[in-house]
Amino acid sequence: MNINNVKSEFPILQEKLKGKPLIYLDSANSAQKPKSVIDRISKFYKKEFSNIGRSVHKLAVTATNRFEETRDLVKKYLNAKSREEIIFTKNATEAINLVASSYGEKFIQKGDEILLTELEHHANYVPWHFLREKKGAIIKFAKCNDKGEVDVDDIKKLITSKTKMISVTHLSNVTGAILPIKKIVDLAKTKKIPVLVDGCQGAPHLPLDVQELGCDFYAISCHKMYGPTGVGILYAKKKWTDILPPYQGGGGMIEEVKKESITFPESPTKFEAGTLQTAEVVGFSESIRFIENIGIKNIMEHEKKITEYGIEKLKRNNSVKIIGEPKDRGSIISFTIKGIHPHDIATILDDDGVAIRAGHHCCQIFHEKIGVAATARASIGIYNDKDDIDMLCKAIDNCKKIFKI
Amino acid sequence: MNINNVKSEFPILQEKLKGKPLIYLDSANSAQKPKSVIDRISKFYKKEFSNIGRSVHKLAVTATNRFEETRDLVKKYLNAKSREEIIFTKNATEAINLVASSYGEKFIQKGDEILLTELEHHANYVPWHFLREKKGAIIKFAKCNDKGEVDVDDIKKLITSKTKMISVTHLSNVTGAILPIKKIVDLAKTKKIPVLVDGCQGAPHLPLDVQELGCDFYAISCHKMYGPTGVGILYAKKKWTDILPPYQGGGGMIEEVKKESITFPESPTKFEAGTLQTAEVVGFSESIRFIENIGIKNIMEHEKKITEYGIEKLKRNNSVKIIGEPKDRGSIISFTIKGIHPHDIATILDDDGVAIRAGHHCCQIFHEKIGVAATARASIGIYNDKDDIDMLCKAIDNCKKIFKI
Amino acid sequence: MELKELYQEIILDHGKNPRNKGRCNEFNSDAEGYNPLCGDKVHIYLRVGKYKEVQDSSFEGEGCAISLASASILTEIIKGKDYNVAKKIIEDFLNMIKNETKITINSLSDEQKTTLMSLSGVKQFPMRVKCATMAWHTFNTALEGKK
Amino acid sequence: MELKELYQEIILDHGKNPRNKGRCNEFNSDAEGYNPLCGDKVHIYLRVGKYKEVQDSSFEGEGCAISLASASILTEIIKGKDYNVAKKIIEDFLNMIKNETKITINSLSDEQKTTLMSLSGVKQFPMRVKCATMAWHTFNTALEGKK
Ligand SMILES: Cc1ncc(COP(=O)(O)O)c(C=O)c1O
Ligand SMILES: Cc1ncc(COP(=O)(O)O)c(C=O)c1O
Repeated sequence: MNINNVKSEFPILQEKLKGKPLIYLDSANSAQKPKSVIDRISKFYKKEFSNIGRSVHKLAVTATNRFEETRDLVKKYLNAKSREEIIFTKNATEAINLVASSYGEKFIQKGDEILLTELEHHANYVPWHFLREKKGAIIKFAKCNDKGEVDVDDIKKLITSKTKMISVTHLSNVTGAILPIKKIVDLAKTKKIPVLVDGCQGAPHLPLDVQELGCDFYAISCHKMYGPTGVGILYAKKKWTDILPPYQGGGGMIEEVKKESITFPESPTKFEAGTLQTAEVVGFSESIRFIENIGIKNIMEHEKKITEYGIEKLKRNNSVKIIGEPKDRGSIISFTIKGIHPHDIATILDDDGVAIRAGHHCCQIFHEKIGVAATARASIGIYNDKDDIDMLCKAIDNCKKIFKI
Repeated sequence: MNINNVKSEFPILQEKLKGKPLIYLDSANSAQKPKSVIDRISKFYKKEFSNIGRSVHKLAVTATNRFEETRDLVKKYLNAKSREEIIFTKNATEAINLVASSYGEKFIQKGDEILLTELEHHANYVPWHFLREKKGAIIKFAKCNDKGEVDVDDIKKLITSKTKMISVTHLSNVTGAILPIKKIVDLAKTKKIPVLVDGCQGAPHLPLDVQELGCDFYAISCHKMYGPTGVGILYAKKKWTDILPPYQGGGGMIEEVKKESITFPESPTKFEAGTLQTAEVVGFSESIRFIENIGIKNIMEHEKKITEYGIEKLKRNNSVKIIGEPKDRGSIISFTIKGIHPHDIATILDDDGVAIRAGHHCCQIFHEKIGVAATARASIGIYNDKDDIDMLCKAIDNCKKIFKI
Repeated sequence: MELKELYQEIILDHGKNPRNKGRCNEFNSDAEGYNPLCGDKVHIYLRVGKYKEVQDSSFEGEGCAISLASASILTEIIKGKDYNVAKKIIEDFLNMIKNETKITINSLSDEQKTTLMSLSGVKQFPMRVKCATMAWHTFNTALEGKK
Repeated sequence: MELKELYQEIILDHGKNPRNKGRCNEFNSDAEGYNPLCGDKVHIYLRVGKYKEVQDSSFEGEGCAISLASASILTEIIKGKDYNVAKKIIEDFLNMIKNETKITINSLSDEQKTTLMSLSGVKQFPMRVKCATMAWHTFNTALEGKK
């Protein structure tokens, strides 16, 4: 598939909103879905649906196979060592909560330190905050510099003999900075500290090889990878899945249940309680195929081109201030306009059919640091092109006109 | 809509498997989906999709409205007092885990007692087992009698001043027994003990009025209500949502996030972390409409008729033994055949296109009690008719022929 | 067209040059409002007299044009009003935003009514309603503190 | 047709009248297998001699016709075999079920091969594969215990 005519694969991008074509620049929030994904879900319900893993009838066999095939696809896509390392969750948030809860319960004591960064999404802070409350753990935030990056040295400075977890984002959903994960992991390894990577923004936009990254955990939101809502993925090294206790309890994740005691099977079963997101997981297999068809390298190159075009064009506008200038960056452009609040920008842009996000983007720590409660954010996905950026800039001019700036 | 031609609304029931029509008798495991639900999901992705609650653009507004309208529909369907009492989870299992974790953390001390029944699904035992492990709570099981029922007196006997939670199924997924929830709640109220009802099998088949039932919590699996996978519902009385701590942490469920502290908003926001199952929840609105169009009373009557027909016909077969004979029963028929293991039954039935379930149905406590590791189970849904039962009986005869019984 | 209804001259003016910003002298009641969705904050200050008349009112806060204009217009209009009148104006305003009813209260001049009405454009923008109403809810809380 | 391949005469016979049920005399190694999906259990007992020959083997357990027949056939065929031969038979059998390869080992009679092959019908029924293989994996564990 050629990335230049990929837009046509997305039904919603053919829609008009109040007579205007949709310019969707909110993919970091949630990406739109290609036809193949949507149709796969329908087909699954129409021809193949049944609960998986439990019944022996043909439908159950088919559904189970489709589901587990997706696990294999994901394993291959991430280059995980084994399928036991791929756990399906409901979103990335749940994936991080799972680790914070299971790892925390077993390994975190009063006074132990968890190392985050000032760039983290609330999903990678609140679950650790719970451990702070329950266990008396300490949370430290590695500094984010003026460019909106986190330097590995600023992480190094904060490591002590009490550090029990380093949990960092792969790609900031505000500044777009790509963090030096490999360096962080190498550093952590010398101190035997596990590393969790919040891969929400990394997975849809960067080539992934968890063995090369070397991290212990990697959390993914499928809906940001052009997949269905309701599914996330936790990659966890087998070393951890073997020893971490289960997270939620229920059907499917047990071995033997007696009145006095319960035993549990191995991963991933141990971590997948109750009826899973069958149709969503099956649908997600088409997202991976879609990405692989285009090629993640091509996606990166394309998005980089559009992002650079956007930054350059926005910079030419004197009223626009771009938030963060990381050297190594993904396809996210946060900005403010002098004299216009981001919510007003978003509303006016929307009237021109341009969908962006305004707010703190679930990163209040960062926004407090830069002293701005809210920013506007245009995030670029597989389907965006230079025309979309031109429309964005035009709509920004319209903002300025309305606000007489 | 007339219940007698409802089958045509379910695309999968028009399918043939290996040339044979599908006789689906596994709805207690997961129900099939009507066209309206499947199409709603597609339409949502094709025309209306966006992440909800976070962005201010039109798509986000529409999606948020569709999502919250479903909450209103559910509130009305359950006759909850307020929408704050309706929390979306990923399945019923998560709903019960949420309560066990949040309530347990705050209110369960060492030596406190949790009262279950011998009929409970693992989903309503394992989460409490975790509390036993973590907090030193004690779990007691109210006896299930020879008919496969639980008598309110057997619950009464086990209540002590240490009882801190009574958690019971509404309708057993093995014996089909409908538990006397109102009586249990009345009893519990006199002792100020909260009651959680596992409504997985109740919600799809019984008229529901949580205010009349009076229970504190009610857990639902939407996929058993002819809805999408990936969604469950926790009904929780406002009295509890006000005081229970949040369960999972992440974006969307915070009020203010600082480096030292975090505050949380009210329910349901407090309990809904991360990107939700947007498309699935929106799709579920059509399930409720579907059920309401037919009318739950009509559904009950119809299912009762088919179930009685099935029981009678199976009883006429000397080799078949029906498990449980509760007076007040739902549309579930578990059985064994002398000399044929349930897995062999299920495989042979499947060859005739008849999909049933065989195993312990996530109820090992009950199966241990009756001294049988596995049973076969036919469960009847909205779309089943007498022909389906006739096919079941014919297929059972075929089993006997193959096993020369 | 709708956009123009939202960003009317009067709103833009109040948004850019909000009246009554800061803490009013000798305030004796205050309350804070917060919108977790966008991080906007408002802090309302009141000086309520012994007959429960609102002698002075002001606000501090950051936010979008709508929320600033709303706080500005609110503090401007209610200043000097009696407790009961103030309550009624707030109720009327919130009803107008929610149920599309009209402002009926007599104690406002036509000009004041027009000013209030200018905020009603927000009804077409559901995600922005809270921007317009937060200051009013917060004001109400501050007022209740003096009941 | 496929169903008939699964429930062959020989399987039904072993399923109804499983050989070597119970604990064999003076067993000196044993292992338990469990299938959480259906609750089926098998317990394998071995008496291994000083030259590591399997002098006797038996099983206890509940389960479907396939799993009983499989345990019955397994204990019947391996009884009296050397350690290495036993290992090879188990490996061959598991390969046959997984990869559809043929049983090649020489130390089995044609009749024994046919008997083993009768279990291969399970390949068409993925959810039942574990029924046929559990006893074999468990036997293997018991055998390893005597390595
Ligand atoms: C009685 C009962 N409780 C709980 C569950 C668990 O529901 P879910 O797997 O959708 O979480 C089920 C269904 O499997 C059930 O039948
Ligand atoms: C960096 C980052 N982490 C975590 C999340 C949370 O993902 P989800 O809401 O899908 O759980 C997001 C997206 O909102 C994100 O951008």
